[in-house]
Amino acid sequence: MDDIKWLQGKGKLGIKAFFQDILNKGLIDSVLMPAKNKKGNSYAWFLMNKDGFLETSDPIPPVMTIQGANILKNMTKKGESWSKTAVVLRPCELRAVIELTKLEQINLENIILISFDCPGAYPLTHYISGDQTSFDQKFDSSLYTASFETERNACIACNQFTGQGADIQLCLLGASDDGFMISASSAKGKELLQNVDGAKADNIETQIKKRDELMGKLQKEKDEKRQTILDRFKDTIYGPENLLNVFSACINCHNCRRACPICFCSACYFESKALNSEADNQLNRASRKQGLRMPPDLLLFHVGRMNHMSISCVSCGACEDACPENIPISLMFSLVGRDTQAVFDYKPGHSLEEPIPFVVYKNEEFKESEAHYTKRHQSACNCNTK
Amino acid sequence: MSDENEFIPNIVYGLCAWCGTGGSETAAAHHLKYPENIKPFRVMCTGALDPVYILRALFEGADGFIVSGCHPGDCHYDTGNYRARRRITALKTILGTLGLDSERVWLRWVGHGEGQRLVDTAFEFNDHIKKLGPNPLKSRRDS
Amino acid sequence: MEKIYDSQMKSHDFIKALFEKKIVSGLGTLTQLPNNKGVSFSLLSDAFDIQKCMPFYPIMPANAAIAVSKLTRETSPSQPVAIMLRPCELRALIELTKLKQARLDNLILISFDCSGVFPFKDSKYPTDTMLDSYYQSIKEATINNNIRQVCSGCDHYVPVGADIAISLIGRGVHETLGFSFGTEKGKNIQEKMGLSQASEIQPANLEKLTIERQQNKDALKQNNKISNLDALLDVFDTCISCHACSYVCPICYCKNCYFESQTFQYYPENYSQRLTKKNTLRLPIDRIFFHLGRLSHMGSSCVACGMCSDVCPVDIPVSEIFKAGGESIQGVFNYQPGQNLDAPLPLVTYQEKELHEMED
Amino acid sequence: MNDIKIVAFLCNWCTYTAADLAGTSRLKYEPEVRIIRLMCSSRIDPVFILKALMDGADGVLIGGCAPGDCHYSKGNYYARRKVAVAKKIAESMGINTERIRLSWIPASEGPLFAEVVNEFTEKIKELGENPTKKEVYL
Repeated sequence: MDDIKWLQGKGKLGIKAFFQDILNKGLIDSVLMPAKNKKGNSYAWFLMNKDGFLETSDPIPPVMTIQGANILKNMTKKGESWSKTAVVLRPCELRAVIELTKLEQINLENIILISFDCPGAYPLTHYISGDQTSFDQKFDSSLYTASFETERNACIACNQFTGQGADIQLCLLGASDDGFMISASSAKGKELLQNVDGAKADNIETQIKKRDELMGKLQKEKDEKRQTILDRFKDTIYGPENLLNVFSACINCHNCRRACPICFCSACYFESKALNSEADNQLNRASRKQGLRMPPDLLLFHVGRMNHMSISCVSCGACEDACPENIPISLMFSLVGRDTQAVFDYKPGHSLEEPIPFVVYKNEEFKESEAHYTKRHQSACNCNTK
Repeated sequence: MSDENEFIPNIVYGLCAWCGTGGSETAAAHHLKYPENIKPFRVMCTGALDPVYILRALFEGADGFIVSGCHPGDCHYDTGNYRARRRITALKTILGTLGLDSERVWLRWVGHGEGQRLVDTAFEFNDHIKKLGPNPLKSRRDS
Repeated sequence: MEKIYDSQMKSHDFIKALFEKKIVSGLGTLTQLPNNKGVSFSLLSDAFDIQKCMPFYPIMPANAAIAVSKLTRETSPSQPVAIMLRPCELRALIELTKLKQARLDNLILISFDCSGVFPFKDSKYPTDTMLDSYYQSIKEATINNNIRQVCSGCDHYVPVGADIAISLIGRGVHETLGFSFGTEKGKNIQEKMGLSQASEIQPANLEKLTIERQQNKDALKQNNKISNLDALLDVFDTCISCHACSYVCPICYCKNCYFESQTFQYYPENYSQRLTKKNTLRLPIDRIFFHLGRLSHMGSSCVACGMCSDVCPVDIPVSEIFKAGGESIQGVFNYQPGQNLDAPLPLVTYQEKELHEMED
Repeated sequence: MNDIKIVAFLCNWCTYTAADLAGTSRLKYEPEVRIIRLMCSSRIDPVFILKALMDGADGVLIGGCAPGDCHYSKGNYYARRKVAVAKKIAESMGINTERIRLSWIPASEGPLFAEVVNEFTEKIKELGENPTKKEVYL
């Protein structure tokens, strides 16, 4: 098989060596991946060419600072990348990239998407305020075993943890410290992989089998876990009372939308003049409701945003990381997303070919959303009175 | 006649400019009446009716919201009503998931000539909302 | 120094009187949310349960000036509306009015001397012990341990320019309130409330508190001093460019922020040129520049309300830095934000003979 | 040290014309300066200055008409205030304020323009390269 190779190397060093190798060989011009920041207490995104490859770079960081799709969007929104760039993304970031490509915010020309089996990530605030060395150790030691434990809601409830859909996948699950598999699934990826010297390990068949087995088991476990978590969460937010209780801590800072990769509008409806109104209008609202929370339209923002983007929500959890109030907003959107996506049988970030549900239609569908007209209404005949 | 404490719902009726509004014109020409607590408004096409408008109405005082536009295949802009159907499907799903009463939103196609159907729809929805009772969200000061 | 009158009213009586004597038809203040845990700034009508008003609660969920700007940006209310706000919120409101983002007609501004607020990230729902010790420190005119850093170093904690100022420090929030009526509007209300003949009370001695706060302020300034590029990079090292600081900032009112505009969305060739020059390029590009640029846009009006630090998801001391930066800009023009509605904003005015040290 | 770059924001009516005059008079001045023409020096925004410095410019020169001579009568007074803001921010954010210079150069003063540019270039050369140019953690 040409599209699967065995790369030798120890842990993250081995993965880094792979990137250095393809840079040095000129297979790519630059690579976009996270590296430690200056103080070393967090991570940041870096675009590096072969002379600028950072020692501290880390393709699989234990924390997601900025959603990678947002970075790639900045880079390619106005046109295709000038240099051949490999981008290393978590699976959720990859899904967001695919959604944004469909939404015409990212140009994938000249971009090679690389993803990996993701163990999860720490919540951003925990990581920054905690002891990074021990966090890093704990994280790195669980790269191959999927035994990583985190408190990050989006990662706990994640069931799409492989880099499926990327041009190149680093198959870490079930690998060992002396090497890992790397597979290509697209023409771009295969072309690149051809020129990589990977040992054709004799045991590759067994490795694939080992990974598949592990994956199958894990997938089932995680699917179930996601269902239980979301169902349990649904019980805590169901109905107006509970819902408003969850959002009582919200300060209307809209940071969830800023961190969200899918919310790409530069002028958001919920921040626009459309929601301004005259003072007396707001006073009327206040007297109708015996009080009006200011700034108003808090629930409208959240539920409205669900309408605009939950269909493409990739459950990356960037919203929750950015929330100063730690509202479980990522679970909320995952829950709503699960249902809306199921209705349209749509898997966000799964494939570039699958159209976004709101841009296609069929003549006969969703009859259940229509209220069926059966008979003339009795009052409609003698309607001279009210 | 009516009881003082009777609940008179506040209903918004979104009509597309071509069929929905046409239907209400036909109803008027036939001297048909619909309940006066139903407030119609016109959009150019049901496809232009972002579900956020519906949410805004529901959070700020409406007890129910109906949308009427051209029958499938009749849209003046070809596909606007299909889009509306998908959007409202998503909206109803979201409301259902959050426990916010998706039954307060109705979608029913009404053709230009179907004045009677429009009036029937209005009455039917009015009764339906009366049964459901007042929308709890409209009086929440923290929404 | 305005005279302080003893009103014989506690805070809820006062709010009730405002409505009952038809002085106002609406009130904006902090209120308890229906879940009885959180508070929010709310606009109230007379039908509201006044027991739920908590004007002096030590949490600032949003700078009230933003709420007032939202309320009055299009038109001013046709009936009088009272707004109870903290001194920093009042200053922000006055700045916003000068920036034509709020109208003060028909608004009655009620403020009070402020003992600071808790950082809401850690103490969103403060415990009773915390609250008790906070109220105690108001009574004793001391600085509470739990309040935000930027609050403990705030020396503008006595309101200036409010129609009605309530004096709390040294008296306590559960006692009867002392009012001073600074403006024409305020004096009218004094009459309507029947307080023209009320007895005067001695103002509390705030000298010691002010000195303590100034010391804190100097210490804060010293601790957050940025002396060179390395220090600058260190401070903003964890910044994730979420721009939350600008969204909650009362002074940053622009709907479409310049730093989020097309100007700073670069063409791919720009990235490739930068990469050729530097070999390593941290993204997003304008992360630190955003903070410098934002400071240049709003620094002259920065009221140091501390919201930016409160919302920062990676705990950068934004407001401590901006407070110092803002004050240095304000110092050049001898401008005090939010103190005087008639003083023009520094960048829309000039003097012919000034700032010669800037020329070469 | 050949790599120095100075960004100059010059007002159309005075300093830009002076630069023109310096050219037509065949005066030589240091070639490190890159000129951006503004209709009036008050068009300068502190943001421009800071952006240039953060993106690796070694110095920023702002040139306009002398006080009282502004084509728009008072633009340069505003410019002075804006430059003051930029300098103060640079100061509080740990950027060397000497990299920012505001000079009034009237239209007829070609030699003065050359002199200012030479002097400023000299100064910047003394200060050395702007550290932001090579800083990867920016």
